This record gives sequence, C-alpha cells and structure tokens, in this order.
Amino acid sequence: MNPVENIVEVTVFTAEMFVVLSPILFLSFGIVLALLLIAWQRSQKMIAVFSQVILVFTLLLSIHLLSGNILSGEGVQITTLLKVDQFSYLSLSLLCLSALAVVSLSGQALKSQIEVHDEYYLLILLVTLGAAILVASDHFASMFLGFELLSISLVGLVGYFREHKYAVEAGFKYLILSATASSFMLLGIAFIYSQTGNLSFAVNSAAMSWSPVPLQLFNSVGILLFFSGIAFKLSLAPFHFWAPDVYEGAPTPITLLMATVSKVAMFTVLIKCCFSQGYYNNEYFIDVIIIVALLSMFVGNTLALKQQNIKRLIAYSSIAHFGYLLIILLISSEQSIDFAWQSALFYLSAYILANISIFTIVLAYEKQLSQNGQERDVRIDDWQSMFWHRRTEAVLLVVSILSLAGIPLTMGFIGKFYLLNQAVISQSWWLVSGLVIGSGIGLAYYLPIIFTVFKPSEKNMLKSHHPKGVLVARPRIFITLLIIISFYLGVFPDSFSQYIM
Amino acid sequence: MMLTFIIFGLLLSGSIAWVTDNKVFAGIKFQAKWVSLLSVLALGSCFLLLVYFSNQNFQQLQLFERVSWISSLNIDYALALDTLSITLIVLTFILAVVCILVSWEEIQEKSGFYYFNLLATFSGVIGVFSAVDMFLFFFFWEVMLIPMTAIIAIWGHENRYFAAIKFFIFTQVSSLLMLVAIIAMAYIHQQQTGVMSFYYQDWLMLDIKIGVAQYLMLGFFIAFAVKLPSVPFHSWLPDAHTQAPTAGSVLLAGILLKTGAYGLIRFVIFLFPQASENFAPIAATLAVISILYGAKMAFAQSDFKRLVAYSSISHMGFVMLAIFSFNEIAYQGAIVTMVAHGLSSAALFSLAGMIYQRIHSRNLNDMGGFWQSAPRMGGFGLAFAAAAFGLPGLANFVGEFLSLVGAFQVFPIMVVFASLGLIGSAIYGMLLFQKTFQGVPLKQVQDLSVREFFICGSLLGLLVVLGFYPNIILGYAFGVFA
Amino acid sequence: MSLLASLPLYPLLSFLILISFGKRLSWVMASWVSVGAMGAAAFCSMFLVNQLSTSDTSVITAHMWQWFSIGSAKVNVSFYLDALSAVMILVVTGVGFLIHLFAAIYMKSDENFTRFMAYMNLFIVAMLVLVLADNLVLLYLGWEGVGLCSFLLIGFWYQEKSNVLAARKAFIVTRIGDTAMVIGLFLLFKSLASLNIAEINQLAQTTISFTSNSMNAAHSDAYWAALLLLGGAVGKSAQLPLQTWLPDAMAGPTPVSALIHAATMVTAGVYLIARMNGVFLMAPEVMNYVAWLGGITLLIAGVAALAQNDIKRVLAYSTMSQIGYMMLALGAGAWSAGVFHLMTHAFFKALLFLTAGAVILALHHQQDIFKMGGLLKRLPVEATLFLVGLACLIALPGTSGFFSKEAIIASLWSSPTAGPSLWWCAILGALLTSIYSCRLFFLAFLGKARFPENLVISDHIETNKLLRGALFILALLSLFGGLVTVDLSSLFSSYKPSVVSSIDSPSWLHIVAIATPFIGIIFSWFYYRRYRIVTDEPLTASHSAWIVFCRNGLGFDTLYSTLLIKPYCFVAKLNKNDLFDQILMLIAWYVRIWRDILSVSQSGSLRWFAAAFGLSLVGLICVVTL
Amino acid sequence: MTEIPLTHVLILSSLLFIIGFVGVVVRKNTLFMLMSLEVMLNAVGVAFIGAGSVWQEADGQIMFMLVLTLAAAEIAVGLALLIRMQRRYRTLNIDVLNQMKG
Repeated sequence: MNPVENIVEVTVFTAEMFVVLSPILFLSFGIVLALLLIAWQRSQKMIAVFSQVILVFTLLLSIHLLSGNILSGEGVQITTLLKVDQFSYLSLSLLCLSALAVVSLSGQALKSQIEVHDEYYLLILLVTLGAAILVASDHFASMFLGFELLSISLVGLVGYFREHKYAVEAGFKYLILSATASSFMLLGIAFIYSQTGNLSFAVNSAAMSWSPVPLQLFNSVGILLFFSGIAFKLSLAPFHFWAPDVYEGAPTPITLLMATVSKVAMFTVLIKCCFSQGYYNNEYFIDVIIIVALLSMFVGNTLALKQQNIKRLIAYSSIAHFGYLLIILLISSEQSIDFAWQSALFYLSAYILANISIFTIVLAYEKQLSQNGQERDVRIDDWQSMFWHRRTEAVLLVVSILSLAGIPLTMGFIGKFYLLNQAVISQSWWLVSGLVIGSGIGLAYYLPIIFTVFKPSEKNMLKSHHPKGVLVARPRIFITLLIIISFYLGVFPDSFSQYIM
Repeated sequence: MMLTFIIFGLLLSGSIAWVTDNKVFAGIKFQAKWVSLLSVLALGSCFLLLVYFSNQNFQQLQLFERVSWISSLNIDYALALDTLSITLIVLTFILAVVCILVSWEEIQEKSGFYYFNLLATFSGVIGVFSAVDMFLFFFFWEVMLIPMTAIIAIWGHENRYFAAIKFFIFTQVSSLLMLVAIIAMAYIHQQQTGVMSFYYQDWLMLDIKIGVAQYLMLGFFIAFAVKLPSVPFHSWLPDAHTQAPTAGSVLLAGILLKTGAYGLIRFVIFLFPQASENFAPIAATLAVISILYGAKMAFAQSDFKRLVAYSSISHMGFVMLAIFSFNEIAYQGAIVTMVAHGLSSAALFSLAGMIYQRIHSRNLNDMGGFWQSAPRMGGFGLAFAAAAFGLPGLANFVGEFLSLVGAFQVFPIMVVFASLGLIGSAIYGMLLFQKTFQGVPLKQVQDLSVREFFICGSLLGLLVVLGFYPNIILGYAFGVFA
Repeated sequence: MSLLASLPLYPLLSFLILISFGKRLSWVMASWVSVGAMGAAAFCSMFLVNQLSTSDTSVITAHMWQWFSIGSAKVNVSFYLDALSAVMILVVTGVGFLIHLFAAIYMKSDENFTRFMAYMNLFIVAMLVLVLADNLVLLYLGWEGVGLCSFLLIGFWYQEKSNVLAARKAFIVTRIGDTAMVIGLFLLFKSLASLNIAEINQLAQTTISFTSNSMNAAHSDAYWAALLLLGGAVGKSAQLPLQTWLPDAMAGPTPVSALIHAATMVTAGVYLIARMNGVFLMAPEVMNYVAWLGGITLLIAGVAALAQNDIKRVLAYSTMSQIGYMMLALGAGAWSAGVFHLMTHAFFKALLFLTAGAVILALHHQQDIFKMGGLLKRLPVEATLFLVGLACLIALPGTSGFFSKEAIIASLWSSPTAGPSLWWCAILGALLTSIYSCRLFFLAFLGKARFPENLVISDHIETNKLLRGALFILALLSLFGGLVTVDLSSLFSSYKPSVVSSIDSPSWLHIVAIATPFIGIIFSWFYYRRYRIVTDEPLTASHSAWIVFCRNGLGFDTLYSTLLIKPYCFVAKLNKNDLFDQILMLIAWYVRIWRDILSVSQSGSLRWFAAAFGLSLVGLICVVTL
Repeated sequence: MTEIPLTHVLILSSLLFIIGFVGVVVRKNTLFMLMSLEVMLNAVGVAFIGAGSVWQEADGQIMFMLVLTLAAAEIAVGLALLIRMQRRYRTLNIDVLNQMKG
C-alpha cells in the first residue's frame, strides 16, 4: 500500500453528504446560536427551552434519516474522517434522547442556586456534539476529536456545583484520570499509525501481517493501549476505579449524562472500530476482551452488593452491564455483524431507558430531601414503602430494576437474550458462564431494592417523605409513558428491531 | 384463541381484582377475593369445556395457537396441550380455588395486590404447561417467578426477604442455564436445517451427537432439578415454604414443583432420549438420595411447614425415580404421584395455615393435644398425614406403588433403598401428627370453621376418590408414552 | 351386590355413622350400632361359610371394580372366599362380635366412646378386606388399614405420653415389616408379572425362572420373595426380629388387646404365609427359617412371660409364644395344623383377655398381679373362666388347645423343613407355657388378698347377663372347639419337597407330648408354693438383674434403641440445618468476602487510581503475551 | 543525515511517556501532576511525528497539532479546578481529595 496514491484523491463535498450530515451540522449550528442567545438575553428558562428545541430537532432529523432509505446498506462515507450508517444514526438518536432527558430533568436541580446556569446547558450540548462526532467517526483523528470534546466538557459539568462537598474531588479525579486515559489512547493510536501508516478505520489492518515480529508487537501493544483508553471511558473492570467516585460526586443529571451519552457513544465507536478493523480475528485482542469482560462482570456485580448509595450502585451496575456488552465484540464471522449491531443497540436502548427512569425517581427524591433540609444523596432505604404511597413511580422503578436485572416482561431480558444468543453462537463458554453467574450475583442487589420499595412503611416515616410529582412539567404522563415503552418493547421487541433492519 | 383467553383472562381478572378491591360499583361492594374466586371458577370451567369440546386425540400434542412473535429469531407464540399438561392444568385450577379459599381471612391488608399476584402466578403456570415454543416456555417460566416472589416477600413471615431472594436466585440462575441450552439447541437446528427455530416439534426431529446432547440435557436437567427439588439444589424449598403465607406454600408445593417434573418429562426425557438414558443411573441415585435425605431431614425439623417441605422433597424424589426408569408403569405412577402429592401437600399446608392462624406459631413444640379441643381438625390431620406416608386407599399410595413397581423392573437395588423412604415417611408422618394432635393438650384450639371444613373435606374427598379409583387420571393419561 | 361383597360394608357403615354423628350419639345408640353391625357381619359370615360348604367349586368370588392396572396385570378390588379365609372370617367376625359386646360395657364410662367403637369397627373392616382380598395389593391395603387402626386404638388415651409412644412404636415397627412385604410384592410382580394370589401360587410352581437360581444370584427369586413376605409377616405377627412392639401395645384398652393383639391382627402374618404357601413351598430354606423363627420366639416369649408382673403383659408374651407355635407349624409344612391352632388360640386367648379385663375393671384398673391375690373367693366366675382359658393354653387333654398343639407337635419330628431339635423346642415351650400359666393363676387368684381391704369389688359379670353369656360362649368354644375338625388339607397343595427323606417319628413321641403340661403343673405347684398359700409375709416382684432383663423382653428394646434409634436421631439432629444448604450459603459468603476485598481497593485516592490504571495495563499485556 | 529507525523513536516516546506517567502517580502536588500530564502528551506527540515521517504523510503532524490543542484545553480546565481546590482545601496536596470511599 504505497502512501503516494491517496493524496491525489480529491474529496468532493456532495449534496447527499450534506443531507446525511445534517443532524450533526444542525447541532453545532444550534450551539453557536445558543452562544449568541446568551449574549443577547441571559435567562435560565430561555436557554433551557432553546437547548431542548435543538435536541428535539436533531432527534427528528436523525429519525427522519433513519426511516428514509438514504442510509441503506453500507452507509455514506463523508471524507475519510466520517462514515455514517443506520446503526450510527440509531445510536445518535439514542444519544439525543438521553441528552433531552438530562436537560429536561436538570431544570429542577438548578433552581436551588442563585445565578443563571446558561453555560450548564451549553456544556451539555457540547457533550452531545462530541458524542455525535464519535458515533459518526471512521478515522482515528475524528474519534480523538469527539473523545476530547466529550471528556473535557464533562469535566466542566462534573465539578459544576461549587458548593457540593465532593465537587472538586470528583472534578479533579475525572480530569486527571481521563487525561491519562486519553494519552494512553493516543500513544496506542501512534503505535498503530506507526505500523499501519493509516489512521482510518476503513483500511483493513491485514496489511500489518508482513511487518517483522518486533514491529508487530508494537501494533498489538498499540491496539491494547487504544482499547485501554476506551475501556477507561466505559469504566470496564481493571480501569473502573474512577466511576463510583465521579458518579457520586457529580450532580445527578450529569451522572445520568455520563452513564448514558458518553458510554453509548464510546461503545458505538468501539464496535465500529473493531468490526471495520477486523480486530475480532486477532487472538490477542480476543483474550483481552474476554479477560476484561469477565473481570468487569465479576467486579461490577460484587462491588454493588452491599451498596446503599444509589448513584454508586448505578456506577457499579453499569460496569457489569458493559462487561456483558463486550460479548458483542467476539463475533465469529463477517455476516453476523448485522445481528451483533442489532443486539448491541437493543441492549444499549434497554440500558438507557432503565437508567433514565431510575434517575427521574432519584432526582424527584433528591428534590424532596433538599426541601426537607437534608443535603445528602438518595439512599435505598429512602425508597421504603414507595409502592404504597407513590404507586406509578414505584412501578416505573420496579420495571427498570427488573430490566437491569434481565427478568422477562422487560426490555432488559430481551437484550440479555440477544447477548446470550451472540455468546452461544460464538461459543465463548467462559463469557456465557460469566453472564450467568454475573446475573445471579446481580439479583442479590437488585432484589433488595424491589423489596424495600414494597416494604410496609414504619410509623416514623411521614407521608411527605415521598415527593408529590416528578420534575417534568406533567409528571404522571411522562412516567406512564416510560412504563408503557419498557413493557411494550419487552414483550414485542419486533417493533424496535424493524427500525434496525 | 381460547387458551390465550384463559391465560390472559386470569391476568386480567387479577388486575380487576386489584383495582376494584373494596370499592363500590353500581351498588355492589367488590371484594378482591370474591372477584378472583369467581374468575378462577369461570376460567376453570371454560378450560374444561375447551378440552371437552375440542375432542382431539390428546395422546399427542394438539396445537392450539401459533402466531409469530419475534420474527428476527423466528420465535413464535405457540400453545399446545396433551394429556400430561391437561391433567396438570386441571390440578392447577383445583389448587387455585384452594389457595383463594385458604387465604380468605388470612390476608387482610393490601389484599387486592395479593390476589393480583396469585392470579398472575396461575396464568404463568398455565402458560408453562401449555407453551410449546421453547422461548415462550422460558418466558412463562420466569414470569411465574415474579408474582410468586412478591407473594413470599410481601405477605410472608419473619425473615421473608431472605427466603424470597434465595428462591428467586436459585431458580433464576438455573433457568439461565436452561436458556443457554435452548439457544444452543436453536443454533444446532439452524446448522442442520438452515433456519433457527425454537419450536418443540422441530426439535424432536433433530438428531444431535451424544456428546453435545449430554451437555444440553444437563442444562435442562439442572433447571428442572432445582425446581423439582432434588437434593443438591433443594435448600431453597424449606426456607421459601416456612416464610411464605399459607396460600403461597400451597401454590409453591402444589403447582410450582410440578412444573419441574413436567419439564423433566417433556424437555429432558422426550427431547434427549439417548442422553437421558445414559444419565438415568445418576438421576436415579439422586432421586433415591433426595427420598432418604428428605425423610431424614423432615424427621429432624421442629417447624411444621419446614417438615412438610422436606416431605415434598422426599415425595418428588419418587417422581424423579419413576421418570428416569423409562418404564411405562413407573411413568403412570409419576403422573399419579404428582397429582396426589399436589393435593396432599396442599392439604397439609392449609392445615398448617389454619393452625398458624389459631396459635400464631409453626413450632411443633408449642402444639400438642389439639385433638381434644378440635376433633374434626384432628381427623383431617390424621388423614392428610396418612396420605403423606402413603397409606393405601389414598391417592399417594397408588402413585408410589406404581412408580416403585415400574422402577423395580429397571433399578431393583435403588428401589429397595427408596422403599426405606417409606419407613422414613411413616416416621415423620407419625411425628407430625402426634406432636400436633396427640399428647397433653397445651392450648384449647377452636375447631374448623365451615370454610376450612369445606377445603379439607374436598381435598380429602379427592384423595380418597383418586385412591380408590385412580383410573380417572390413568385412563386419561395412559398411552402418553406410547 | 353379592353377600360376600357386602360383608365388610356393615362395619364400614357403622364406622361412618359413628364418625359423622360422633358426640351426638348416646351410649345406647352407639353400642347398638356398632355391636349390631358386628352381629350382622358374624351372621353374614356364618351364612357364607355354609353356602361355601354346599357350593361345588369350594370358592366364592365377588368382583367390585378395577382398582388400577400395572402394565397388563389387572389389580382389582375383588374378594375371594375359600376354606382358609372362611376360617379367618369366622374367627374375625365371631370373636370380634363377642369382644365388641364386652367392649360396649367395658368402655361405657369413657367420654369418647363412639370414637372407640368407630375405630374397632374400622379395624374389623380392614381385617375383613385383608382376609378376603384376592390380590396382594388389596391385601396390602387391609394390612396397612389394620396397622393404622392398631395405632389409633393403642394410642386411644393419647393424653398420656407413654400411650402415644407405644402407638408410634407399634406403627413404625409394623411399618418396617410392611416395607419388606412391599418389596416382596415388587419382586413377585417382576418375576411372575401378576399380583393375583391364586395366580401367584399356581405360577410359582410352574415358572422355572422363579424357582431356579439365576446364573450369578446366590438364591432364586422364590427365596427372596418368600423371605420378604416372611419379613412382612414377622412385623405384623410380632415374631423375632420385630416383636418388641407387642408388649408395649398393652397400653391400649383391654378389649383392644383382646381383639387386635390376641385374636385377629397378630394372626395376619400367619394367614399371609398360609395363603402364599405356593411361594414358600418353592423355597424350602425359607420355610426352615420360618420354623426356626417360630421356635426361638416361642422360647424367648415363654422365658419373658415368666418374669412379668402385669397380667396383660403375661398374656401378650403368651400370645407371642402361641404364634411362634403357629409359625413353627407353617415352617414345618403342617399348614392345616397351624391354621387350626390359630382358630383355637383366638378363642381361648380372647377368653383370657376378656376375663383379665373384667378382673382389672373389678379392681379399679389394677393390672399388677402382685397387688391381686385370693380372688378365687371374691370373683369365682372370673376365676373359673380364667382357669378354663389357661387349661386350653396349657393344652390339657380334651381342650381345643390340646388338639391343635398336639397336631403341630406331632408333625414336627418328621417334617423335612423342621426336625427333632425343633420338636424339643416345642416341648420345652409347652413346659414353659404351663409354668407361667400356673404362676399367673396362683398369683392372681390364690394366696392372700394383697389389694386394700376397703376396695369395693364391682363384679360386672354378675351384674350383666349379656356379658356373662358372651364369656360362656367363648368358654364353650375354647373347650370344645377342638372337636370341630376343619380339614384344610385339600386347600394346600400336597407338594412335599422330597429333598430330605422323612425320618419316621419314634413311638414315644405322643406320650412325652401329653405328659409335659402335667410335669409343668406339678413343678410350679411346688416351686411357687409361696404364691398360692395364704401367708401374711409381703410378696413383691423380685428385682434380680436376670428377672429384670427378662421382664423387658430379653434386652431387645435396648438393643434396637442403641443400634437404630439413637444413631438415627443423632444423625438427624447433627445435620439439623441441612449440609447442602451450608455449602450453598458458603458460596454467598465467598462472594461477600470478595466484595469486602474489592471495596478496600476503592480507596478513593486519585494517585492509587492512576497507578491501578498503569498496573492493570501492564498486567493485561503480560497475561496476553504469555 | 542518516535515517533514524522508527523503533528508536517509538522507544524514546514510550520512555518519555513512562516518565510522565510516573510523575502523575508519584507527585503529591497537583500542579506537578498537571505538568507530568503535559509530559505524557508531548511524548505522544513525538511518537506521532516519528510515525508521520516514516510514512511521509502529514497525518502525524496534524495529529500532533490536535494533541497540542487538547493539552492546552485540559490544562486550562485543570488550573481552574486547581484554584477552586486551593480556595476550598487551602492546600494543593492531592491526597486531601479522598473523602469518597467504598
């Protein structure tokens, strides 16, 4: 592959590419408009509504693109940097959905402080933009750009509430650790680049087979370093140490943002890179994936066992869930890529839906606690006898916990079923047993939550302990909508997967 | 269409019972228990009508519904019935009525939600007995767990949470193993015939190498061995029984154990005949161990319900021994024992519930001499204890006798050890009866009320009728094996 | 609905009436219902017996319905009456009727009288089903029913702990026997593919695979089947290995002991062996075991009876020894002699128990013979009746006991499966019988009155004509029962195992047999002089170690409790909370340990997190490259 | 000037990288941690330049420029957090920041 040839190629920016890129372009244009809006008139409500409008529009655009047959088959390559297919746009719509949820939920959390929080919404939009670039990227450079945009704006958001006692600590932990991780990733990219001479995903790295063994060593180490950077962001097992502390320290909407947007984007780019680069037949890489997956399943579930703080528990359970998701990377053959994408996206949407619903309830209780004058995180036993006081919230919570645990009647189960399908077909028996034991241990901390929700309330618990409504404008409809979606997709997953077909 | 109507009718009437619990509509004061009782009776009778009027030959599986559900994996919603599942569904309906009657006064607070869970479990169980698509079977298998755990966890006794978690994790992890086996089978089907299918009939046509079939059979076997508690995996049952409310234990012992046995017959013996043939000696030894171990542990218990729970382990050991002896007679014995054990353990647990309502304790040492003040309860107690240790004239004897006669043809020595279980059952049966009803009367206990008398009477009537004329089941279910 | 099918219905009907109406029935009503039902059953069985004698095929059958089918073999609820079961139903209903009559009076004062009579009727139903069953499964139903009723009746006064324990012991010991019998049934079905009694007896002789030793087995199927059936019989008839429950069964009311533990239930074992003679004939070694078992139990029971001081326990041990005789007869192949002795024994043992009951009632529930004495003068009628009973027990010439016991003893010497040594056993047994009978009589009726003076003796037999009539009938039956020659030989196949040449019995056999009872009487007249003469020095049961050892059944109880009961309880208590449960809880504990270790790793210090990042990376590289 | 083989460049950058990493792990003062972060990023820059020169492509240099901008952005945010930490905890010692445990 002589390097001279690819300079001549002239990248023409056709109209079709423009249409395909419209959601990302609209999003970045929206951010610029938001900046101008702040300059014109600083009002918290204005900026919140504006960012919601931008997100809704990006979501509509990407769904329109999805349902249309523009992105058929292989997907559209826009310059060497980006390549968009229906899978990446599905994850883009998932990202916009969760960002929308974060923005609408954080309206309440911000009221407690005095000054206007317009940069909070800006940073969230920047995070979504970074994630969008990641999702669409097909080149190490664009991936690096998206990655950095994502992490640095997140650092700003994590330490946003200055008065919280852990804000500085969480901010610093996230900053330094994500900086180390990105430098490790970059070193990896550098090593890969030095061996393959090509930074784009599209070119299959089979070319490296001819280079002598010591150089090949650099390439494998490079892949490993690259994977470690991504594993840090996905908080997979050996690199998971930052997640619980940062999740606990960050403000709750931002924890939701981190748990959903950044993880989904990172995982999509990991799948894109692995499938296009054909890493799945590099047996070093497969061993690493198996080890990391097993570790994170075990560590994630075990650490969550006696955890009382909800945010830390969600952190640990997300470690475990992304451990399960790694099974997707072990596809055995070329043609099962589509099915792998489908199961990954289904599982991710189930995970996102569950997290959004849990965080809506956590935020509602947090607001109630702050009104009762207790400035602390929500603990599991705050939710005691929620079922007998606030029935709809309790049903939502139970459904989402069941979905995380992977019990039938919920989306989580169908997701887990797809994963198990994938694992059995690729005959990786280690991961199958890991999944079985992991979900066994997982039940040991999911079930107590459900039982506390059903516990009869002791005398001292006053009724006002349970919040009136959730923060969204009309809480009842929002919650019942979430319940219906998770039940419906749990029982009739076909309606979701025909989107992916 | 009718079968789906029955399954989801139960679920629907459960939710109606929950919503309309003690509210007044159009002048009638709706009570959850009445709504659920009437709906169970109605749906039960229309199930009988369905079976009677469809006059298909139920010796083989008769398909009732087949609708595509998840098209990407070719999973469809398929229900079918044959004599085995019909017998067990009829047993489920009988025990459903018993469950509702038993929890008539016991459950006072949150009764609407209680009856919802009860009916949801029934619909899950009927789904399990009639599902023919393996994924649908697994779906119903898990769905019946959730309301059962809710019943144990919310209305149970002192450390109910521990028991509920243990029950859930045991069954869930083992059924995940089954899910792996199901997916592997579907994958093999795809390799052999090009299309992935979860349909039971297609799987029967598959021929799988013995090596692979061994592991697949093991995957299914473990899931059902946990549910039919055979010894190494049985330790969830005593906890779940002692902590569950009366109807919960009746439901658990009467029906949920039968799903394990049903699964063994349908998905281990029929699906992997060769592999289970080689596995039969091990399974038989497991069965004998669970018979003897169950009897020994029952003798050592001082809690009424825990004793009866261990006795169920011992009885289901007989069923497993009969199933794995691949003998026509033993197979009939297994069916009769399942039905008989369902009735007799349901009766013993309702008795335990009645005693608990009177003296608020399950400990045998606080009981004694109840025969003095409650002669009718004593009479029924004696009859049900007799059923437990297989007194001829009651249904259990016919079942055990047939199973052991059949199994003797195949495993003579094991059956000799299994019959030691008969002595063991006599010992704990006597212990149970004498500790509660004979001896120095410690407390005055009020005798059976009309409702309780009806429950015990009907169960005893069924046991005696089946004891003296078991052809009702045998004539009907015979030939399933042929 | 043939007459035979209706026979068990009468007592069943009265059982249902008594149970359903329970307390509301007065004493008169209840006794009328129960005794009336028994009367009807007795009358019906007498009618059946002469119908049998007139009928040509010498068998009456009545088929009700098909219970269930094991493979091709049909197991149906149907009755089969031939000479053997004719004798049995006569004994059961006849003696049963008389005992019910006595029980109605004896238990008059008890407040749950109806429940008692209900259980007695249920017992008769079960016994009739046992005796009339035409297949082994229905026989097993009767067998277990009888076991359950004996449990209920022994533990009738369940307030006292001792009765409860005695009832449980009786039930469990007989249950061990029943389990052996069930296994026998399985074996019979496996080898002969049928459970119908007539077919089995007929097939046993013809199928070669049943009788010959299969290649590696030490014994043939017939041997094992016979042995297992023997196990069942031994359990029910309280023979050697499982005989410890009978003495404790005396805890029940006296009519119960009379009916169950003298006349009917304990003879069920003998009936089983007699009925299944086809199988036993095919296994001569087992018949030899039966004979030896009978002989040894005979002696043990005799010795134990010598050391008892409770009137009912003496009679219990004497029953055990008399059944030993019957077993001896069956073992020796003298089937009709054994059954004949069964019949006569039922009469005089029932007489003995009932009179003992009358005496106990008279002395206000005093059962210790060392507290009685000198009753000949105070209760002359009971004394004479008791003397008649003892005479038959000792087998004085002329009494029915003499005819049946002589028949057995005569057949012993030359029978192939028994032999001279067993004959000497029988003779020694007869000697012991006469000694303990005389001891019992002297202690209870002769000598000084040892009960307190002010005790008013209410002599029921005087006051109640009905009772006196019943006891007189029994006395007549036991005296002249022997004359009724019942020839059952036609029933039992004349197959004689010609394996051992039968040695001809010497002529002095009869003389010795007749003389032994008198020798016994003379010996005890002098040895127990102290008991029978009126002296004022106090008389108490001796407590020498040897006598106490004999008193509680020659140490079998302690043997079994140390060998079986204590280890079983120990193992049960040891593993009270379920070994397997512990193992699985261990896994949960292991996961919790790992949780604590890992939570230490979450120390929260940033520098550790960064270091962990590098360490894990290096670790991964090493693991992957190695 | 003689051609510098690629492996030497890569080894140099790895060594520089390890020095930076050790700096982050060992140093107590937060400022020096940020500095060692810079060292790590520059090490990556060296690697990119070396790789780019081997393949005669501009990609390496473009990537290095991107890395520089990243470093600048990170340090800006880092220093902002540093000031907040100084005002809150009156010290720059990183070990103060370990309240969250378990």
